Amino acid sequence: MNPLKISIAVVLLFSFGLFFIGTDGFQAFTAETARTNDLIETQPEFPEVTLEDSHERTYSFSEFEGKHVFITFMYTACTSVCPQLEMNMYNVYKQLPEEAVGEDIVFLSISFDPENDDPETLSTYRGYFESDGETWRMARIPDQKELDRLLEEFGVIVIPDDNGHYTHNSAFYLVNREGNLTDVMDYTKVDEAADKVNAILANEKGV
Amino acid sequence: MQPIIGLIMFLFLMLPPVANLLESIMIFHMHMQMPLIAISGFLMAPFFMEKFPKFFAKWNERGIPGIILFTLVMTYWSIPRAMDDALTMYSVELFKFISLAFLAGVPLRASWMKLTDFWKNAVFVFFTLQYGLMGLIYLMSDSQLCNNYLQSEQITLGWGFLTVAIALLIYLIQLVIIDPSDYE
Amino acid sequence: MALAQKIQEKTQKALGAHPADAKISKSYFSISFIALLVGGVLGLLQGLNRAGLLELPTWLNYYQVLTGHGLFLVLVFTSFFVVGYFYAALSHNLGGLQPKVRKMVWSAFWLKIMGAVTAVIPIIQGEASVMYTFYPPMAASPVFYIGLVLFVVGIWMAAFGAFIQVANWRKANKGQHLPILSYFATGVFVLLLFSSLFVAIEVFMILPWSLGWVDTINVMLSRTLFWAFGHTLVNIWYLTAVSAWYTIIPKVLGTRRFSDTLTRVVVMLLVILNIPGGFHHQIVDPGITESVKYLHVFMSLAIGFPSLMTAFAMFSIFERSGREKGAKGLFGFFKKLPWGDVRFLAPMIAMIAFIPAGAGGIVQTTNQLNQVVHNSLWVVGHFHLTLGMTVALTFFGVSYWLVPYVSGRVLTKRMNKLGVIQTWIWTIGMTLMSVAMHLVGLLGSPRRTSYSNYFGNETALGWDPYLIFLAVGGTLLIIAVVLQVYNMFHLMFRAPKGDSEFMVEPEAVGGNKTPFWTERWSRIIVLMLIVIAMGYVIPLTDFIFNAPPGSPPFKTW
Amino acid sequence: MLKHEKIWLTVSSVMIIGFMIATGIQTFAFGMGPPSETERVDPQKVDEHEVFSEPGVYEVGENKYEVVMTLEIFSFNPGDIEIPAGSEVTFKMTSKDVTHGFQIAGTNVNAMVMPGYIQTITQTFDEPGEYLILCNEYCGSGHQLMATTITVV
Repeated sequence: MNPLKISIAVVLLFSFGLFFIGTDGFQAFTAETARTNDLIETQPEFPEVTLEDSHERTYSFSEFEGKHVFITFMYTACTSVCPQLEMNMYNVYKQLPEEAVGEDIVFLSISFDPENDDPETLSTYRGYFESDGETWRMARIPDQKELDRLLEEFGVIVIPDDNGHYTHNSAFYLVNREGNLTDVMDYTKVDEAADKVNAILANEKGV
Repeated sequence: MQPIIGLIMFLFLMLPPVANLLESIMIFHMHMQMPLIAISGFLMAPFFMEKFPKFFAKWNERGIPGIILFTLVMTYWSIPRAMDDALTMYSVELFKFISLAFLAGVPLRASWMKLTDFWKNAVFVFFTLQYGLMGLIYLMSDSQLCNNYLQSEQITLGWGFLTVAIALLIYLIQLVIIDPSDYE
Repeated sequence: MALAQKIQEKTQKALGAHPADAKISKSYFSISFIALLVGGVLGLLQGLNRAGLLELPTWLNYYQVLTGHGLFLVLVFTSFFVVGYFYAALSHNLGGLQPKVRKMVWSAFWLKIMGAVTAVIPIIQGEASVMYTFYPPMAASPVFYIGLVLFVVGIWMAAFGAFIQVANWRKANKGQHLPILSYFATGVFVLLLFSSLFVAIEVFMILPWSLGWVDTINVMLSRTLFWAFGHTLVNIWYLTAVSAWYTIIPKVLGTRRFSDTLTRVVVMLLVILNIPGGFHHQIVDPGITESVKYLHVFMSLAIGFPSLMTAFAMFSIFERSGREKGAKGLFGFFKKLPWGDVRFLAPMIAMIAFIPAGAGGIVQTTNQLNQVVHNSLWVVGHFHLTLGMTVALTFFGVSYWLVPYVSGRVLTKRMNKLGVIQTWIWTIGMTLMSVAMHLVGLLGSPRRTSYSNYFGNETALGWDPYLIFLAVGGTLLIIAVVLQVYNMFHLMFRAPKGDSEFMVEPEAVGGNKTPFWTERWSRIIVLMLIVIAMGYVIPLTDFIFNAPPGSPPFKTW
Repeated sequence: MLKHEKIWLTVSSVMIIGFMIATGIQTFAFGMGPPSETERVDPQKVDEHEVFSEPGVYEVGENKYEVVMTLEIFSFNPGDIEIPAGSEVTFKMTSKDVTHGFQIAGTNVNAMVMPGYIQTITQTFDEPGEYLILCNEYCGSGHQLMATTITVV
């Protein structure tokens, strides 16, 4: 073997390693995919936080024990992604069987802007999406520490800018009856998400 | 002189406020900071080439291993994931600085003069295609590719890639239609 | 120097300029100096009005005059001069213009005249008081924009003519470096071509809108496109002046040029870095984030590098020339300079003026300082120092030998003396005016405003004493303009016949062979395109893809 | 390259970099960046806008005021503003027609106000007195009359 061949081999091997490690074995070319894959694998538990919803009720997450929870993260001043996210959530909501909603599954929109999104604001915002406040609740987490922990656990990245807006990633999160995160779904694919949830619900009925 | 300027530039780019500013906007991060780090390495290269002439002569025959390393490292850093990781993980950020300077900038300098015209043009063709392709990916993608940057910034970056690709394409076209031997 | 070239130069010296080419330059200079006269008179009217000394009639209001002043001086005077000057250089350097190129530059001439006339008609009618910057949504008569299109197409013709001439010369003289002044010419025409592309796109956006075919226009986009052109244009005149400093001054001083490589690098840098520099006109605009603006400060300041290199080169030439003449001490060379020679005096004052002018430019490219002076009379003072002194005086200095050269006449002692007087009057007038403008600008007096004391406001009344200097300076300037125009036409048609020398020093010091990469223009252009992309991709994509609803046309005058 | 030339180039570079650093520190550390609001608005529907439908001076905090202002040929609305000394005033502006300028003579308040964009600029007025507000971007035949005042009492 001459040095040229060896050095080319080393360079190629190094680069292969770099790309392999950097993309989790050519699985994840965006951080979002990597994060989702990771979350689905580790299934973190929803941490103990206190929610305050649009009806000014406060409760911890155990309120939903025994039910699936379909979650999105948003803030009401958002003009770009969030309205779309919530609209898509509404479309998923509509596609589920009426009897299951509220019984087997609850929808929850969590605001990561507790300072501005007080119950009154959330209540107004709720109206835009025909959320009933019961089977689809909108809530904030008043305690910033608790909120940060939840965002950290669920891999939600929220970066405030100077104008009261945030850069953030968006997805549908599904927490199972035991309070573990089981799936992170692409929020732009409404039908796919609805089918998935329906399948889970149907599956459980079958058992 | 050049290696000192390179080193100063490298350290300057590492200063937290400078790094933060350049990383605050997606296109600055990819098309300003990263090339600047590579350029700092390019400037530092003579220091290593003089210090270890044998190493470069033996292991970088005809410049080919070096240019492959340069190309692949640069390509790696155009993946959206890599950029996100650099922002969230300190180790990746450090690796970004080291790899772009010493595994892209240095090998580029150590290789370029040794390359034949064929290889030089191949590098231009490769980057034209890569930039064009990355531009289209960033422009066409419906979803947010980087968690740390907005989708609108992604479009800007896409146009950045495309315009550089177009400039490179113009360069390639003139290589084809203008024969330098007519003038030189 | 190759033998063939030596012979060529000998014959050229004997024959003077090629008559057909001389006619081209003479025609361009004639238009240029007529524009100077008209623009100068309009400038005087403004100065008098602004000082509150003259009330303009309603059929010729201040803003009409101002639009005309800008158009005649910034577009017509300068662009005609530049083409005339560089075509004389191309003809002299490259063995006469080719017949095809001659045809092109003549069509450029008529296109530009047609364009200028077409644009001036609506201004006179009061249908286009939109200023040199013609910001939408202010909408002038479509005729105005058509005039601008013709003018730009004319510029393109002249640029392509120059490229063809240069390319053919290089084919015929393989391996040789382009003579330095032709090298400058190439740089200038490359910049003219690429920067005017931006304004062409802008005008093609405006035209259907001003005709009513399209309802609204993207305000920020057109403004950004304008400044990509508007500022580069100014720097093109500056680069032209620089070309004279590098090549002509050593000849007048009887010494050799500064390092050839460095001169060419300066041209390359000015070409590559120039276009994004225009962005600093938008520092206090909305819609652009602070970080983008900050990075643009660097893009603007980068032009400072070649300028500072030029400053060094010039002092180096003065010093060497002084030493050769036996000057002693650190500044002894200063006395040995030929202050009585207008061909030296005018460009020398121009260079000195560029020291404060350049410093003022740095002030304006810096975010916070810009905020203090933006759109105040300071800015007007600044560009009268750069254009009115640095550029115009260099042009005048050049014309004192170039006009006799192309006319086959000589600069007599008497004309030289008249030229010296003219230069000093101009210098005093412009200094008074621009210093006053800088000062009153700092106090807050705005630009582009006819006389107003803002309903007797105390602050505004405090500006009046300064504004008087505008009238005084303007009056001196018009005297200088008349003198200059007289001198030029005298040198063109009346001066005694004889052979004048083409005042460009071909030889540079150093003797090192200039590397050939300086001749690879395609590479320079690609680099320039990448730098333009660096500067403009961010704001342009933002203004296009995040545009607010557009604006309908307004006629507010 | 000559030795003097190297020195000169180094000095030039240091000077330009120095300018950059000074500007950077002022912009990012002291928050003295130029007015750069990025919000958009429909220039033909300014009157229906949630904020700009009611121009005026609003007290938003202790010694803090917000002036919601529309600019149109050839006036500022609201005009003749009065505020107490020592207050921090944020001007929130947009244009209803062409491009205007907003300058308060004797202060560093200087901003472009363009149709389609909201512009904000903040200034603290410590010295009592009457300040001249004027339009410094050519906007038409009455441009020289486009002015008003802000009185600090």
